[in-house]
Amino acid sequence: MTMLELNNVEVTYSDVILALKGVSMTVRAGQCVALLGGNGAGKSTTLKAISGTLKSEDGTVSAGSIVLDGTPIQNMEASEVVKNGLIHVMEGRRVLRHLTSEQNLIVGGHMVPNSAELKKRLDHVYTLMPRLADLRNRTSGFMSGGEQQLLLIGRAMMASPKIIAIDEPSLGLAPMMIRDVYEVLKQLKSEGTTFFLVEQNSAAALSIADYAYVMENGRIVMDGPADKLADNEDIKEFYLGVTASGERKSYRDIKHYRRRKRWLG
Amino acid sequence: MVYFINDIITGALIGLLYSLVAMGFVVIYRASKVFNFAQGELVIIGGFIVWFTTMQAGLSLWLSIPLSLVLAGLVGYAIERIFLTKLIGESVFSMVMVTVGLLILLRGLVLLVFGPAVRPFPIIFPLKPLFLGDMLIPMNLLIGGIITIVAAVGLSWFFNRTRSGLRMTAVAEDHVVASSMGISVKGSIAVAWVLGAILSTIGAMIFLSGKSLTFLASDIGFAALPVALFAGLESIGGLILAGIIIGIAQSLTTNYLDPLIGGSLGSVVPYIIMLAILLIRPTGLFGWRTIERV
Amino acid sequence: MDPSGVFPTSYRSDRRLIRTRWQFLALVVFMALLLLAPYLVSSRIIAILNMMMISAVIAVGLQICTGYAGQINLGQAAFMGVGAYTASILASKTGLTFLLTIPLAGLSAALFGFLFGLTAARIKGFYLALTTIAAQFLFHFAVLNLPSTWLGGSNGITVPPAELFGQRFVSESSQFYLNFAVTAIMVAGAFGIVRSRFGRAFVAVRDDDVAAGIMGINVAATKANAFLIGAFYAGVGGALWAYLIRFVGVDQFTLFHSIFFVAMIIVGGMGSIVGALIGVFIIRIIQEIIATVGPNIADSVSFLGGDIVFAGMNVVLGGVIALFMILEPKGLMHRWNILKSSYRIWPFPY
Amino acid sequence: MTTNNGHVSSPLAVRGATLKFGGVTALDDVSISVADDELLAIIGPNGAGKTSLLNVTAGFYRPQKGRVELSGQDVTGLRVDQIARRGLARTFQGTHLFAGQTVVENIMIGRHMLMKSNVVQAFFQFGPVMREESEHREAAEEIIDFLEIEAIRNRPVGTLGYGLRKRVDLGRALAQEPSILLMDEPMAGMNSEEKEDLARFILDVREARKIPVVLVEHDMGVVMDLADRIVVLDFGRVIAEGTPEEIQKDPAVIKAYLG
Amino acid sequence: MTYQSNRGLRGLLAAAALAAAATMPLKAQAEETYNLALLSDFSGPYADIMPILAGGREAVFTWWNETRGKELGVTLNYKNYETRYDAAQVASLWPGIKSELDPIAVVGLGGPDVAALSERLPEDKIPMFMATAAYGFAWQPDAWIFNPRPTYSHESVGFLNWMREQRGGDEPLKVAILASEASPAYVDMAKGLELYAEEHPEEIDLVEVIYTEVQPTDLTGQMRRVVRAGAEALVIQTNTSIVVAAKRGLQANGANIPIMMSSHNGLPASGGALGGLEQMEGDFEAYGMAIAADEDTPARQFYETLVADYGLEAPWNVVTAMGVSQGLYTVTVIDHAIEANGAEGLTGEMVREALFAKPITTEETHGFLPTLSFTPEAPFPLEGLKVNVGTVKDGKITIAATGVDVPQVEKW
Repeated sequence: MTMLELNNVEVTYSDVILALKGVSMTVRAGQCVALLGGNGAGKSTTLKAISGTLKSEDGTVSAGSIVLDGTPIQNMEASEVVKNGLIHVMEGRRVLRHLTSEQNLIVGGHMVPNSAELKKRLDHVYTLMPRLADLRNRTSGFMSGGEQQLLLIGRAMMASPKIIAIDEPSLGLAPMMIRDVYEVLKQLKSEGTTFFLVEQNSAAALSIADYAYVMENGRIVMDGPADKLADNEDIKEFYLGVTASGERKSYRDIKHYRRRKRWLG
Repeated sequence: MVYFINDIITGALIGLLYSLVAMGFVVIYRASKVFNFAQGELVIIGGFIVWFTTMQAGLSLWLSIPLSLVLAGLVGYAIERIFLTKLIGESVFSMVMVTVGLLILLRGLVLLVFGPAVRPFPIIFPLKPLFLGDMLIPMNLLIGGIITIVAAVGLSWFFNRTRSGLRMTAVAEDHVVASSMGISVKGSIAVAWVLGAILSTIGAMIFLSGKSLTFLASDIGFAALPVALFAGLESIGGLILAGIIIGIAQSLTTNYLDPLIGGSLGSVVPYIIMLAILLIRPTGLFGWRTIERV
Repeated sequence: MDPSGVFPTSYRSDRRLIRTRWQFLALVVFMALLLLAPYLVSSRIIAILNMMMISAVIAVGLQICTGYAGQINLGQAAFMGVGAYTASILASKTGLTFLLTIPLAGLSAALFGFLFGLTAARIKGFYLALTTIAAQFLFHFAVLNLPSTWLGGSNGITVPPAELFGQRFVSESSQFYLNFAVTAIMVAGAFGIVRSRFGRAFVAVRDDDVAAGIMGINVAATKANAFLIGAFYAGVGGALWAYLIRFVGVDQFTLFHSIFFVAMIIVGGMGSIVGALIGVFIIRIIQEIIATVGPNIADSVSFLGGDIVFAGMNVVLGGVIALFMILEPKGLMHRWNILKSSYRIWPFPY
Repeated sequence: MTTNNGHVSSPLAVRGATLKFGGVTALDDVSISVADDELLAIIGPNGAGKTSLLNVTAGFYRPQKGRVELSGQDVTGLRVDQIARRGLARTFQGTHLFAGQTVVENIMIGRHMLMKSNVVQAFFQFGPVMREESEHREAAEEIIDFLEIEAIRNRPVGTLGYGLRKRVDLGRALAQEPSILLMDEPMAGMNSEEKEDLARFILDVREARKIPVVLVEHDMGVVMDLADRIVVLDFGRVIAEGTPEEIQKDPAVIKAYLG
Repeated sequence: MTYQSNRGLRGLLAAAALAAAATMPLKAQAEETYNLALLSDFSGPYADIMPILAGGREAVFTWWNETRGKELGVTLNYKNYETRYDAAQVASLWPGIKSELDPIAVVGLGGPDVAALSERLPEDKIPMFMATAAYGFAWQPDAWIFNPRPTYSHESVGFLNWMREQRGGDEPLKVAILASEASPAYVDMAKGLELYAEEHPEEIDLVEVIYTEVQPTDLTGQMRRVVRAGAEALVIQTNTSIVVAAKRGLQANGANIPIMMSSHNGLPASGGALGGLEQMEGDFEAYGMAIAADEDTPARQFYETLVADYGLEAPWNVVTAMGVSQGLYTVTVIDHAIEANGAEGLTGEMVREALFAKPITTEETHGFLPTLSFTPEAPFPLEGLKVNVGTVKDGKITIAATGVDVPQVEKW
């Protein structure tokens, strides 16, 4: 069953700058789909186009369609998109800084019909991430980066969405913390949550993803099952930082003006 | 001595009236991060609605007061729909600036619809003051003070404890984050303006009961401003304390210092206190501290 | 973005404001037309231009403080008042020439502005914006309550006309040249400031004061400086006002005037000197239209009642400002820049 | 260089810094010192106090105890900009660039504190100002050349991709002509290609400008390859210090961080 | 548009157009035409009274053109200019007024007109005639701006002396003032009275000077101080809102100290704002101009003439009286100037000289104003000053006294 589908999506900023140039992709229910690519490739723009938060940057979906579980959602208000079951965890760890950790979670569950259900979901978050339970009364602005990232995932869980679109969950996290975060994501995936994962840390992303797309310059340039991509030479070199022989080379040995992108021809 | 205490009590009650008007600022700020410069204009619009339903339409108070509050809410809603909805997603700065335009526009509208004449305002609270021995306490201010305290307690419970309140708080923290969580920024701001307009109308009733109404009454907005800043723009409960302190200071200045200097120090004293407190605590007594992550 | 074919060949030319021959020609024609205006148009238009130029000086100052340095300032009329009072007192009591009173008026306003700017070291955001309202009230209180021999109290101060080499600036056209000269210097100076290290520091503080600090920019001092410069402009404008009206009273500098200055830079666009000038032009033109057309409409449709016509005019004025915010929150300059860049990259939208 | 208390002064030294806020001890008696022309990496789990240490060093926070010295000069308690003027530059986690300004303008802001002209000169735009602008513009262009960002010189930074923004951030810090450079997670959010580029630039900076660098970074590959020395923080305390080889083998580090 | 059908509207428009067409050539036929610039505030703080005031003065000009003007062969043209009560607007309008209209006199309205033009009129040699009382700060010799009434302080002093006489006894009258710093004009009113009381302690004992806001929150406490000080009169020359607040404050204290008001915030206005004139029973208004009481006075008769024959629509009240007075003394001065200089070649300077040359008698102004003898020493007559006192008796405005002498007041 198709959960999310993008057909030939174009995004324009300020009516002038074309940022996405015909992007198509599919996310099936229960899958984790990763979107990889360099910085400025258009990954975040894609995510914002899906979640409806483009508007705040003067951007619009100028062509194509985005369908979420049968509902077209292109250019829909962000809050409506959430009501249709997609929640967007933004990059930059934007917690509600002046609220406590638990208040953040409660706001996340603001659409929950009754308090018993709210309690249930809170418990679910706390069993999955016991650390948040310990910190429930801490002002979230004073928590560490890793804790904030967990809080954001917990906050998304509170809405029990059909699909979580998550942007750079590993950004600025220590290796152990990245592992913790991905453990939580894996756990959620095994519970049946669909993920749309935008990630710079390709190794981590490919470890959980079923399928992946690679983006360059506002276009999809490559896609395939995650394990296949992980074996691709170019992916290895540009995203995983290993040479064809599978060994990592030292940053001290890097030379300039050496590379060119083969797939762009 | 009795008179001195009386001056303190009256001052505190006037301060609570400022708190109530300031609550309009804070509610709108608290739920949308927009500082509404046209708050004083909301007070006179509320006042004119009350005047219209009572003096013009001739309804009894029991009918006209709830009706006025409903109408005021509608006006607040309409303002939000016409002027602010389209700006959601723009910077908060733009939204604040639109309230500057609104200030001029609403003044014009009030003149257009109701004319510039001075109108008698209905007597909503008994004119006869409460006598406590030698002390006398104006009824409108007394009842107003009670309403203010009840409203403050209720609203701070609402914002800090209820889910709807937290939802609005989330909007004030960050519009984009809030909408990414499925919170309707539009809805939250609409509720804020409805609440703000209703509070302003209650403020107008207390302020103007038995007095007269012109667009000069919008000055109360700027009189209440120091109270809002003194308390901190996010704090509803803090308004009570801030209002009482500023009200007493103003009353004592007006009654004991002004006659000595032959001027009106009382009218600037709130601003001086506000400046002093802000230099010590830059976000007011109870405002959110800025949490900066570098 | 430059039009194609224009390539700067040195850093100095890259800094230039005027980059093409057409721009240069347009500016020359514009300035020449302005200079000849007293011979070309009626004295009523000259009077309007006088008022516009004075407002322009003040609005440009506000633009530097608010648009560039990001410090919302609702006390600009008070700063203007300080300048007007300084010039009036110096001119009427010491007989100093306007060549000195105008800069001194600027300096005294700058000092007053700087005092409020200093609070920026601690107070930030809306809190700071709203404390500038206090400037307005304190100014009003001080003028009325200080001994009337100092600031004239409720009496106001009468100002002798500006005079140079026996030539008294009393006619509209002579005042026009005085205002024109001062305004030209002030606007040119504003371009200088915003393109200098100070302008960059203002923008840095506005956009990100954390990063500005690490760049070695003293954030608090920069904010205070922004107020200082903004108030200096207001003070100079106030001095011009004093020489134009030749009578200053405290009720000429109210919060409402401050709000209108803010409205001017909103309409024109934040963070652009030209935007401030456009804003002044639009708001003043609307006010003049109200004053000119209003009585005629009121006369010809007297059954409507004059008050309704005029109340309607206020609605128009407020409505224009609100509409600008809604339709073009970044101001007219922004719309113009978008137009320009889309024209230059047409037909390819990227 | 020696200080008055006798020991050799380093470009940057933090001595016994302790920082607490809201009941949390972010730094607990932390001391580090950087040698001339050294690349010191600081690693540790999130919340270990790495960023706090940078903030104490740069003057954003004032430590409750301890001192910060730049080339032997005590700068504890000075304002951020005062410390910057004493030669400390810093790049940010995420970017704190001026998004609406072009690349050139951003780098020119970095030159601000090196420029001398006053407001009056700026107002009248006469002689010295113009000359100064041109001189500093030339210095800025050199940095642009060095970082290979000529093509985007006049683009607003907000329209640039993350990798380029990081490069502009570095350029802006270099424009300050610092005597020590702090970098807060420069590699975060980069793909390996961009990481390689930036690593190259960091090495070039050290080679060409001989500036000591303090690097806070999570990417172990980058840290192990570039650092001369590594300090490991956990719970606000230094738990290990040494060469990359030593650190990689340290059991305490493996337990707390590498896992 | 509830009171007129659409058709009626169109009819009116047509009628207006016809009327305009009809009057044009008529004006052109007159032998000599002079222009008057009328400054108005239809959109500022005085928008509420402006239509009535404007109606009053315009009716007088129409009346004059059709009576005296015809005899003298002179027509007075007038044009309203909107100042928004803003000095900047006046300043930008003035050069246009001068060049387009070349007026022989300006009919002014308020403070901004004075501020913007006080230094220009002497240069341009055009006098300005105001409607209101004067201010202490305008009390300069060699004026070009004139008031038919002395300062507000003169008016209150005159009233207070009358009140002291009414009361009898030798003790000074205990008086309180309610002023406001919202406008420098309000401060000026208080300062004049303060100085007089200081210099005449045997007449006036100023027990309280209270400053408040233009729309006070509550004056109960302040009024108690006034009551405790034993004040016998309360002077409020500021605005209606303050009168209402003070009245409520007095009522709360169970006191009934008579309030003295001026023309712009007088009995009808304040009574209206309180919700009924009967609440103002025993309060006073006092000013140097006819009281618009429901009594048969010469002024009232003239008003009726204007209503009947010259298209005046305004009701009989103090604002109309102000407009009519202003119109009347303006045309009388011009009349005098024509008498002295002939109908041709009249200038603003001649008009001003005519003002000093000959008193304007109370007959000439149909009893609206006392006989006015202007001198170059002040912008208002210093000799023979009189005030009229109105009061509310049995819920109706009645004249309590006419022609009350104003004592000598020193400049402050």
